[in-house]
Amino acid sequence: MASSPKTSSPKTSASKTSASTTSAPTSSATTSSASSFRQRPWVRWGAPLLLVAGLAVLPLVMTEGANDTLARIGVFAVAVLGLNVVMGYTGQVSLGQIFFLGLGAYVTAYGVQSGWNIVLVFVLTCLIPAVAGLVVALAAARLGGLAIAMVTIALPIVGVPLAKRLSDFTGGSQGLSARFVEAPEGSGLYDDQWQLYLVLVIGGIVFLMTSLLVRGKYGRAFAIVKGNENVASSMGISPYRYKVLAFTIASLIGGVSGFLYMVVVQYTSPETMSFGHSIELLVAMVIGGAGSIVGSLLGGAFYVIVPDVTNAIDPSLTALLQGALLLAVLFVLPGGLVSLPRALMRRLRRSPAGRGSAAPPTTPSSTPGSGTAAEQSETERQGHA
Amino acid sequence: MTLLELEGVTASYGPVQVLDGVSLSVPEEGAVGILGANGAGKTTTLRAISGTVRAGGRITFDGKDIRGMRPDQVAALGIAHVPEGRGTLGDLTVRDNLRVGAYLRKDRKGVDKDIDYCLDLFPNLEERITSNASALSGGEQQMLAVGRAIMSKPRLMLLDEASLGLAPSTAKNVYDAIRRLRVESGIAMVVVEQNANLAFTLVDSATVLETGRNVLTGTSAELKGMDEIRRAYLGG
Amino acid sequence: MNRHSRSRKALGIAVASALAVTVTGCGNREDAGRSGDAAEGAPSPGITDDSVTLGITTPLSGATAGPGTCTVAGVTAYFGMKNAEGGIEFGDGQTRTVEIEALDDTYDPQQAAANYDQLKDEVFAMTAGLGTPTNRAWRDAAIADEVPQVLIMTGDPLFSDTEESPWQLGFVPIYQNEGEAFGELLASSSGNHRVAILSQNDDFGAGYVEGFKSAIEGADNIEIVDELTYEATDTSVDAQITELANSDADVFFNAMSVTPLVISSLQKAQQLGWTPNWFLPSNTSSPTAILEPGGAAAFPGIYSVSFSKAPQSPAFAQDEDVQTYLAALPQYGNYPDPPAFPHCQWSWMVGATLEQVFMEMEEPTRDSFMEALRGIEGFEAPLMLPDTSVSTTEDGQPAVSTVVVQKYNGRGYDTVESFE
Amino acid sequence: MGKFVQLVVDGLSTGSVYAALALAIVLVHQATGLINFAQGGMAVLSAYAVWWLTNRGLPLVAAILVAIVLSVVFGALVERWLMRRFERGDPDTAVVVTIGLLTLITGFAGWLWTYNNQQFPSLFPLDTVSFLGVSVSVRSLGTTAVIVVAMLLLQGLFVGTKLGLALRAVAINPQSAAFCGLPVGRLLMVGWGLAAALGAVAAVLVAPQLTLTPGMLDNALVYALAAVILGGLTSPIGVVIAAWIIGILENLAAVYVPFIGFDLKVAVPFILIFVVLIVRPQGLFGRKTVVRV
Repeated sequence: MASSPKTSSPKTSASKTSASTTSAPTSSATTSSASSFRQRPWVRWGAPLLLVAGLAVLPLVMTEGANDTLARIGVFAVAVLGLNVVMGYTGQVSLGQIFFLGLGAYVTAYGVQSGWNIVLVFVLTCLIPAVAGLVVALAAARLGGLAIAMVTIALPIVGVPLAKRLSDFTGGSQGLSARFVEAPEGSGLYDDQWQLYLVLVIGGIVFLMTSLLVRGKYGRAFAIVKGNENVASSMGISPYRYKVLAFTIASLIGGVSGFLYMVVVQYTSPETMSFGHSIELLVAMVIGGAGSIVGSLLGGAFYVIVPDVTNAIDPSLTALLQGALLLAVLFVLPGGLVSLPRALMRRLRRSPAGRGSAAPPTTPSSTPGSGTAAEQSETERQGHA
Repeated sequence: MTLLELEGVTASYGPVQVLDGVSLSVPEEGAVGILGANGAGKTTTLRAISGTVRAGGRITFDGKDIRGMRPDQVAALGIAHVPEGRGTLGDLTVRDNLRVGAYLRKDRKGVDKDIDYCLDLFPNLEERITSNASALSGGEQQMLAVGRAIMSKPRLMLLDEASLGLAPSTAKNVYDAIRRLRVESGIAMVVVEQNANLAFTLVDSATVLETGRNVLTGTSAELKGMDEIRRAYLGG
Repeated sequence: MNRHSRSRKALGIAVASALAVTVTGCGNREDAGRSGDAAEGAPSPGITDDSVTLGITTPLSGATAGPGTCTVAGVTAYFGMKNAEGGIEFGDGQTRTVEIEALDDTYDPQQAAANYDQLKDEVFAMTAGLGTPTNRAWRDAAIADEVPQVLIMTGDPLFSDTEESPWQLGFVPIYQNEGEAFGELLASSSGNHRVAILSQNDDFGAGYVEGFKSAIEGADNIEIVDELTYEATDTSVDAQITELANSDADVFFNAMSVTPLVISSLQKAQQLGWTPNWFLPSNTSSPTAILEPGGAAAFPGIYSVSFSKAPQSPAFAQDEDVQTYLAALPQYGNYPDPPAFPHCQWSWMVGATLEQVFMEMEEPTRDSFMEALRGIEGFEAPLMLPDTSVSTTEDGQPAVSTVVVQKYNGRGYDTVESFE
Repeated sequence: MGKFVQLVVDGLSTGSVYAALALAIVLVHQATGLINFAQGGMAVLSAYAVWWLTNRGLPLVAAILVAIVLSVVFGALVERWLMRRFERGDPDTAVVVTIGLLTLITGFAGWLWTYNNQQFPSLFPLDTVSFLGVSVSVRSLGTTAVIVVAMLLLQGLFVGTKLGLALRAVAINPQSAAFCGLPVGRLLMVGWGLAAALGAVAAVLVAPQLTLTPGMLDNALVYALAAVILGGLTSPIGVVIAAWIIGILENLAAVYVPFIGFDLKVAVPFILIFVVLIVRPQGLFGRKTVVRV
């Protein structure tokens, strides 16, 4: 999205730092004392168990409205997670993620309306977007930087009229409804609770698998491709193949989010995949924190909660408030919401040192005024050296 | 007459203190080397001078306090920084790179003359004059970076690792040209260089930094005679 | 490293859920009760002895914010005026004021459904919202929850099918009705006509064309010579107009809902020297906002269908309804300018229709409301044109199903009986 | 044949609308290395300024001049107080900031001036000129002429002036530029200010046709981006020609390729981009950048 010289992207200096730190950019935040606490086995196993238990109980105790909101957050957190795989972790700008959500939603709606087995529907909802993503990626991954952005922009922009034209499958501009998620008889659950459980389970599995993926071998390869494609090639990692892989996985995850969309919203139309929403997903990814699993969750929460909050403040000022909020968050936390603990920690650590109004000392670039950046120029060099 | 004077200069990247009281003195038309291991603070010292790092202590140029100035203000006083990694402007042609170097000058004729001088100094650049800088080889880029610094008619040049990543013969070519430049123009220089053998072909005196402090300062002849310098930097 | 991240994930979820609970849980329900739990006969949510709250979800920002804002402004102004007069006496004898709770959905079905979820337990009924997909997104949910979704601004016939949509009713004529009315007029003409069609590529455009074609079916004096579509997101339709002008049609059926595109179509056709008789839908035929800037006087006839008076037309300058309406809109509706969209008038009429329903409603329940709503016959709402009325008794038809065909007279519209 | 030529002429005038916005995007990109999604929003704000001033009785040309000055100031302020913080960081974040700015500006315009369509006075009359059986409005001709002039000025700025060279140098490597004595901050402000002025001109040209609304340029933005990529980010002339090609091909494909039709014609610029970039990664008219390892 940035200039051609800068497309080799912000963390080109990854080749200077080690690849493994880049693959998990959320590290290094916590202090050593905290991490030793977390290394104790009962914490190590207890915390996730507690989390699972908490999530299992949550739908039962929350209000219907809260359940609905949380379920919608789950839907878009999964979509943002997919975007993160291709963009946050692999550094390929994709403006088309919403297309795969829309495609997944259509596949689900069509399958349900045709009375197919729901498991088959789910499998197709994963497969069809993944294959579509693969086909697009095989072509688009040959391009780099802005060009790939333009090709992916085309997906929602062409997708909307295409969905209207294929009205036999999509219901045209009137869309498709599919109410297929009703709480099983005898479970004693309300529909909203059942929906939330589905979102938590499916979404949880996707998050777990993705976080294993990006922390493993493939994740390191993604990070190297993101850092510097030339370096990747010289290490025997084919940038093309890994870009295609990342894009395909992102599309698959997008398809799953489309399935969840139908679980929660139960209706889809061409508007679901409009270009504006694709941009909003990008915003959510950056606001949450690019290249971060937790950031994807926070991004999904931002995507869902902010329109509700601005509606609650003044429905006629939603756009104004949303724009202002977005700018305010990024102004304070350029690394996204996920960097909040780090920013707080830094503030705490800094204040007793009494360095007062000094600029954030993250980089040596914080000279006031013209503000040049040593690190940025390193990026430049490696892009051209 | 001292042109550049550093006294007790400090600097830090975040919580990491990189410079812990560095001093340096460069006479008019003199050339001073900075030696030291990786992370000793050599590059940071240059950055402190050119205003790209917030620094403490005292930095004066021509008797004027320049600490805290912006890089472009420092440049306007006549200090040209040739950064580590060259920092050429990849999407601009060689000629445009040189013209950017002369941004602050108003004398068009003088600029044209100095472009010719650079091409004379670095004949390799002449045939690449309309190529984009990004298409040059590493050595050519280094020559271009020096040439761009020449174009601003500086009184002091900060050279950071000019031999880095270059083949030995290319590095020697570059240093030969810089030495000729020094002789012909009288530009004072601060030279940061891993390859101390190369550095000593250019500088009159040098200082050795360790974890952000001067540990040793002397003339080239004195330093070359010391055992520890030989062992650490001269491969002997 | 893994451990850190995992526990941070836990933190993330906890924060997200906490946020969610604070945001949505600050409603009125302490327990985890669900809609539809209410006992038989008890008052429905959103209504007390002295007030009733109505919900609207409609686009208030984004590309359709223009008409969307109007759908809120009209009904808000109407009830604002009534509240200032002391409120409305309901059929159960209580006098209540009417509050409007409107939320922005930016024409996003997902957000519309979320807005509905948020409103359904606070409001008595949902009304007046604009858009086919945004209303369809929560239609099933509204049926399941037994929440009225009535007098909404879409010409989608689904909402007027009582069997399919027991808790729904559209307000504006279904698109087919409007196209049909003009088709009938044309078919009854004595001359032969060649028709060119340009329609929006969605249910709006398709509905108009469908109605028009059904009316001219079998009429051998009418021939459709060319038919094209455009996208609502297009910046220009010059190419379509150029191609249609080539067909030399003498009648142009233009089912278009985007204001600037209508204006530029009128201009482009003139440039090309193509001046057919021109049909426009009810929502893009404003004399001041569209026809004057488009230079419509150059055409032999601009036809449109309507059921409401055009407030800015000089013909209605002295009209009492119009004066009341134009005064109330800025005072109670927070709408400073004279609106360029007819949705403001329509929304005003929705207010008047709801008032009729409230006066007939015998119990403060949604059931009673729906019963009263389905019993309105021949109600002449303010701003309605002669020969049109609100009737809710005919299945398959929205609240307003009668339209009159009008012809532009250079300043406003005159009702016409035949095509000349 | 007459229809074909008319479609080409129609495509040219539609393409000019895209070109107007695309030029401003190229200017900011050349001067800061960023794609500014808010360019259209800022331009709409300028158009509202003109509209507001003419409603207060100022002649159109005077209002435009005042608005251009205001736009320069606004653009410079946006750079100094908003974008400055993000220019050195992750470019994705900077782009998202411009998206936030677009949302904010659109919401602000909607709040202040409502979402009503406002009629906007035109610099050129709507008279029709006919030649060889093709008709075109004076307004389209005027718009195209102004864009050609703007394009030539911009090309001249970047290729022939010291300021243009300095702007490009700052975009490529701000630190090196500063080492050469370039006042980086001020040059970035100048770049944003100039782009905003160009955006104001663009908005004034297209507002009479699109009618003034807060989201007036939203639909044109995608086409403008397509033109920017297709033409090559470095060449104003290339970008304008690309915009015209897009406008023309779109029309021809819609009419003569039945499978595409008017609903899928929006795919044309993207297919074109794809084909062109496979062959020429630097765009139709962009300079080739060789990256060495």
